Amino acid sequence: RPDWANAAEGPIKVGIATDLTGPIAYAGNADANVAKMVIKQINAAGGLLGRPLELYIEDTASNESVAVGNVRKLIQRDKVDMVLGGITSSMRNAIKDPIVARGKTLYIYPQLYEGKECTPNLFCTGPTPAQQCDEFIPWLIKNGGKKFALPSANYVWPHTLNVYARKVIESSGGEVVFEEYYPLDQVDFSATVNRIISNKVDVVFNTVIPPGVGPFFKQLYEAGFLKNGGRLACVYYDENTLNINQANEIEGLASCLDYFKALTKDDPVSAKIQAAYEKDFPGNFLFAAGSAATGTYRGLKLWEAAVKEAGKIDRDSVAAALDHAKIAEGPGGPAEMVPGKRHCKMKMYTAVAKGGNYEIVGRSDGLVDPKEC
Amino acid sequence: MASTFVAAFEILSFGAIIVLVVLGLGIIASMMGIFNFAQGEFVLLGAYVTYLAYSSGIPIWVGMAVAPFIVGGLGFVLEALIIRRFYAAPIVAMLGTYALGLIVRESVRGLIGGFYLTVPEPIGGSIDIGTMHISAWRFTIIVITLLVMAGCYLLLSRTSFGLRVRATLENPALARASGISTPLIYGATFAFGAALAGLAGALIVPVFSLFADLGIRFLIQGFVAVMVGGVGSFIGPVAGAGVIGTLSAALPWVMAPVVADVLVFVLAIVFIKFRPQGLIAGKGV
Amino acid sequence: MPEQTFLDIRHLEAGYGRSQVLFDVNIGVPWRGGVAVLGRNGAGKTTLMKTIVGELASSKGELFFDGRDITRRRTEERVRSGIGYVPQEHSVFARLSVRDNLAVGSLFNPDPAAVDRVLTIFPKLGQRLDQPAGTLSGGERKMLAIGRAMLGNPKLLLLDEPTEGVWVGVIEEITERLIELARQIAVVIVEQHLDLALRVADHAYVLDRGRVALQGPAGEVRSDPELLRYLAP
Amino acid sequence: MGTVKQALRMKLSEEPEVSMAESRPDGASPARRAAGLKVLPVVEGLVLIAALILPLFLQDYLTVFATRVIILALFALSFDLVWGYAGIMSFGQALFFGSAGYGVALMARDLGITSIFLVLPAGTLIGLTTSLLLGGFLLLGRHPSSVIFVALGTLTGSYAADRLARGWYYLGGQNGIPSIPPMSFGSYDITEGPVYYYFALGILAVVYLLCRFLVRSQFGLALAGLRENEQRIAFFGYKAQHLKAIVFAVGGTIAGLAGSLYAFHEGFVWPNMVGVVISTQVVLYVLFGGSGTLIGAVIGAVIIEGVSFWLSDNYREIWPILLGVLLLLVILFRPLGLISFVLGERERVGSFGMARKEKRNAAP
Amino acid sequence: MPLLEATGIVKVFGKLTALDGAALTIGENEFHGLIGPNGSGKSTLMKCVAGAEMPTQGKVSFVNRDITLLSPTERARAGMSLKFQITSVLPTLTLYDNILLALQAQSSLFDLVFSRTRGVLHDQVMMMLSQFRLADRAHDAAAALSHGQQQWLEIAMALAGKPRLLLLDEPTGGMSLEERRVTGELLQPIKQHCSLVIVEHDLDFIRDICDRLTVLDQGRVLASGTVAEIQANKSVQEIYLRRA
Ligand SMILES: Nc1ncnc2c1ncn2[C@@H]1O[C@H](COP(=O)(O)OP(=O)(O)OP(=O)(O)O)[C@@H](O)[C@H]1O
Ligand SMILES: Nc1ncnc2c1ncn2[C@@H]1O[C@H](COP(=O)(O)OP(=O)(O)OP(=O)(O)O)[C@@H](O)[C@H]1O
Ligand SMILES: [Mg+2]
Ligand SMILES: [Mg+2]
Repeated sequence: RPDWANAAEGPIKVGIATDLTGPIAYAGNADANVAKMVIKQINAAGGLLGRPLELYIEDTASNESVAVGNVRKLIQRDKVDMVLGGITSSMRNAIKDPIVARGKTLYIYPQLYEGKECTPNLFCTGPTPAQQCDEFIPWLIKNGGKKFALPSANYVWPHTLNVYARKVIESSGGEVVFEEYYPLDQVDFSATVNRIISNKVDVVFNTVIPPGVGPFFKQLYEAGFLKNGGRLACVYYDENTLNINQANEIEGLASCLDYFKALTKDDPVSAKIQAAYEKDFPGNFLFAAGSAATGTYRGLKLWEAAVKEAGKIDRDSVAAALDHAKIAEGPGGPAEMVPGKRHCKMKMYTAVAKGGNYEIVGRSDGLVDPKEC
Repeated sequence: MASTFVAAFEILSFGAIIVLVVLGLGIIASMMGIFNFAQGEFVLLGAYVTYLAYSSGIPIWVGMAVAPFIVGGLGFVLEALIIRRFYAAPIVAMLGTYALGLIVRESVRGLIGGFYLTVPEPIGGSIDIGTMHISAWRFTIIVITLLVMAGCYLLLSRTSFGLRVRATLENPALARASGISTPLIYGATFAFGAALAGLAGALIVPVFSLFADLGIRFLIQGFVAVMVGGVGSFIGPVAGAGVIGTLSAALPWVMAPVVADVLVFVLAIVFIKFRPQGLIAGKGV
Repeated sequence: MPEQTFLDIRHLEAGYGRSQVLFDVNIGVPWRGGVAVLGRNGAGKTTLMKTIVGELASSKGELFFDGRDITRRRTEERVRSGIGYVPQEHSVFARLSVRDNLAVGSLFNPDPAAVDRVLTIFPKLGQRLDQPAGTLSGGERKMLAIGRAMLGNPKLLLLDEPTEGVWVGVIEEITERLIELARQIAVVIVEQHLDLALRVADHAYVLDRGRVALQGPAGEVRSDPELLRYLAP
Repeated sequence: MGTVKQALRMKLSEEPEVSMAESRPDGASPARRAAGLKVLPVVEGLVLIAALILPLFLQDYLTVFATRVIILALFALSFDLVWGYAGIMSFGQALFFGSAGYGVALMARDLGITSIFLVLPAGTLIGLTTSLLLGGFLLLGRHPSSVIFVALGTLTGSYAADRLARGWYYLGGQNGIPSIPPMSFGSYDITEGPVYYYFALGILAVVYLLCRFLVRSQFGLALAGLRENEQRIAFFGYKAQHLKAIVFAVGGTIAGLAGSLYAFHEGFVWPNMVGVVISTQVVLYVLFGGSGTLIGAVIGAVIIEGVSFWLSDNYREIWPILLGVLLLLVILFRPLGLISFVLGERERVGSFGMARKEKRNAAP
Repeated sequence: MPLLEATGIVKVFGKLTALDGAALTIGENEFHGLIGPNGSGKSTLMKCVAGAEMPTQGKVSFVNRDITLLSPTERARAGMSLKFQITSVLPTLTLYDNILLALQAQSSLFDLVFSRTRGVLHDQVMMMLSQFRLADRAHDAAAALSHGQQQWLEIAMALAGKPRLLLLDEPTGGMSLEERRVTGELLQPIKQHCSLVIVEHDLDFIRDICDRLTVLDQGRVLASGTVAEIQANKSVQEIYLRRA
């Protein structure tokens, strides 16, 4: 510990609760890594309010009951000043009450999600449906075609996202051929693929998630969907998920996120962050937007800005400042909270998979509004 | 017409996959009386071995060929060290294999970092018949499944191995008193069941990609298939798997997939309730 | 001396868990001929048989079979070296068909005609070949158990109450077979039918609470006034 | 070599050929038997005392954690009754636990009812009804149902319920029902903490005593017979299937009670709560602790939860593996559960003539 | 009116007709022997009477009531009790509990839960056990009994429920001559309140205790009558001489 660790008030405590084990551990571990990196940087720059930051990481294990116990540990034992974490919506739902209501602590949720989370003291720093659809869908219609299919995993995110997507599709002159939901672990999609092929769908706007998505894309490919000029679209697909399939099976897949690694070529800030991450964590857990890594980065940085502005660490002051916090530099560009909305404006990018890598094909002009709350 | 053909093929191919996965499970359940909760992890290991071979540059089909042997060998060792102690208490056995499965699954998860990893098929692409495309690899799986089924059937019906196995399960003390070396038989059967799972894993990994929950995904389906088919014979579970597999692939063609998913299980349980001995009342092979 | 004793049981002690059942049992079985083991319920007869065949480990003493020490051999090795065993209970593979039960018996017998021979001894079994052995009647079961054990071509046959539940006519048949068999191999028989036992056996041992209480040539034991006392409950 | 194997088989076996006798048939010393018999009450007493004083030593969040464990122990008890005593393998016990949880969560969300006098009875009733329905289907009927069938049937029930909860929007789908308000007692809110802890402990103690009374009564003997050989006792004139259904329903009722306590304590319900994961977990608790002894269920829940908590804190990356190894070791070397470290076979299986006989001997 | 009347019982197992119109009539307080070669259908007939098997055809009535379709439980409650040919005691329970279990079978649920009959039954349990010379083993698991001892226990359990009709399938299997005699003595006193059907191969034993005999052969009744009548019967003598 540096000597200022002994300052009168002691360190400021940051809690991270994320999926270190379980089916989406790759994302959780990446997020934890990002947190370590950011906290290290802040401490290296002298900490916050003259106090060092101390990081407390707990596992949510993709198991809500484990998660709630561990979150309580953060709040009641470690008495953290803020909790960031949760990846799935159900996890957020499970832990938000112990954090915000029963625990009276600030909560930042970093993942792209379906929107509609308007709990006080809960801030979302990932993209919302509006951010992911408003520019992306017109692009798809232009670069794919008018007939959309919405095959989806049966849970809240796809349901809610699809409602929004459908609106945008229809208002942009497209047409939804079918919208269908599957059990989360369904791995055989022959019936779906058949419907897609026989209805001559142009764009598959996919919200099927792993483990189903791999076989689904493969079956689509084998049925000749891509060969006949179809386009795959999937708004959570990032670098971490790209190798679920062989490159040729998802050639041309389009995604819309707040960051792609391809940006490092022309954005020095992104390049710096990416390089710092890769230096510290050269392993398999990639710094990728769909895994909430960028949301985590942004969340911590915005919170840092808010604490600096508030000059205090109590929840209400920080929340008040976080309400309109801004950062000028982040992965993919600047970001700012929309006052009163507890959601975040950010730049959005459209990218297409080519030979196993993404190529940026479109960028938003300026920051995109989350349109929530 | 064309789409009917494609539908039939797709349904059949998923049925074949389920059969392949359930084969080992069924043999262990029928022959040894153990519902092996680690079976899914044997499937996973088969897939993992294949992936390792692929990622270290060895031809994939080599990986697929050695996977059953490696998994079978592991099964043999595990049987001798662990499973052997459980025969008298099948419920404790369920738990023991559950723990075993947990260890294997989480270890593999650690090794692959929780990712979904792709493995290409040795025979890729699709077979085109006119305007229809059917997956070459799925077709290969159907063929291999048929061959493996026939092989197992012959092994169990034409050699005394099957007889020894069944005698041992039925009454181990008497089997020993008839000169059968029961430990060896148990070990061999378990290893055989594990090897079949390993093979299944190796063959299906190109279809489903590699992830830690690959095997457990099929476990409950497998158990239900074994029950529907009837415990106690080789044919029973295979038939059960065929039915469950094709049913769960076919129902989504005609109804909402979410409903179909639950319906398969409910139908199965109601069926078993009124025909407890299963499709094929167990005797013989 | 080894000429005489084919199976030599020396100072044998055995039991279940902490409860000891057999105490210092010494029995010699000759190359040919029958030995009867008698005793009331719970005397330890079955325990003795189980220990000989190795289903139960002995806690003390030695077993010599065919001149070799088999005390530490596993059951299946003992069986393959020539011991046949008809248990008192659970003596057939209940879910296997009669045919398969016989097939298990002849696993180590290369002679394909052996099964037919058994079927001529017990024609009843021939009519039940495809029936699961567990559904056989009590008597049929015993026949199957005896048939199965004989198929292994044993040099020493252990029979634990082979005629329990068997019809009088068949008992007679079995007795004759056993007498004939005892001319060729060694037979150890536990039997409640005194007459039968002593017709088959030249020598008899009477167990009482796990100890050999009485022993001697069949005729002598038969006429021993103590015998009835040891057999009464 | 044979002896070791023999001994092992003996411990594991439920087969009739194998002996459970501990002493010489004729030389049994009553003193030792009597001494051996006192272990269980001692263990029970120790556990109770530990539970009573625990909150004095625990930090707040650990008290909250302990409360959760107590509720899970109550849930484990319900499964133990069904499996350990009646031999019904209910692999879907979470169905009753979770339905009750969802039920009370809906009451709180949609009707605003949180009064303890309404929600607990309601949850209990939901547990009773669902278990009666499922038990009726699985256990009654012309063919006596096999253990494996019941296991799969209940598993399927729970699996289907899980699927249903995930798919049904009214129930919150995958996300479940979050932010359930606290249970109220008049105008007082029972929030998590020492109060909830002692409240749950009180319920556990009462239910435990009721179960104890039940399994030690002559009814308990009937259950033991049921577990051993259902068909056989039917020939004595027992209505075996009815007995099974009754026990199953009692188990479901307790699970329902536990589920409603759990929902209010955690403040949310989610599909896993009716599903296979929790169903398996409760089986683990009971087998780990020692099925067929009530205290074993409690101990199993406490140890598994406690150890997972500790492991996940200290070996973050590999704790599931360690948990698996631990489970495996216990199952391998103590197939009858932890409780068998201190409990003899006879006492574990239980016997019903003993107490009275001793009384008689003591007072001639 | 006889206590039990089974008429025209047919039982078919697949291709085999195990019982082909067998009949059995038992009067009050009658000891009835059932004999016949192996596989002649004795056990099957007992099972049809007790409800362990459902007859393919035929009618069973007991105490003036048609019980053909009743479940074993209901038959037991009507006063029937069966000892199977293959012993099936409850292995991990103690002998005491085995007997108690049989004794309390007909108590109401309420009595069971509140253990209202425990005290009364204790003496009966101990009495049964000492009658069958098992008292000193009362607290051993039933699995620890030898085969013969298990037979004793089974008989005790069958007797425990105070049945009106007792069905014993080869109760003396594995017993020595002396032991059989004792069994016979133990059975004699129940004659006051109970009828007995007993399957046996030991003719001497049967002759000693039975009033009437029924001889089965290949699923049919070959002869039925008093012991003396049967002994004189030509066709019965024939099957005794016939090989299996
Ligand atoms: N599995 C067992 N565990 C403990 N004790 C046992 C076991 N089996 C038998 N015993 C006891 O060992 C003693 C001898 O039993 P064994 O079966 O050898 O008798 P047996 O002479 O064969 O009697 P029977 O004529 O009744 O068959 C008996 O007192 C019996 O209670
Ligand atoms: N479940 C069954 N399936 C097929 N055959 C059966 C079944 N049960 C009995 N049998 C056959 O029916 C016949 C009559 O059997 P049963 O048990 O009644 O004979 P038993 O007279 O009791 O003979 P034993 O004196 O040998 O006990 C036998 O040949 C038997 O093999
Ligand atoms: Mg014996
Ligand atoms: Mg019979």
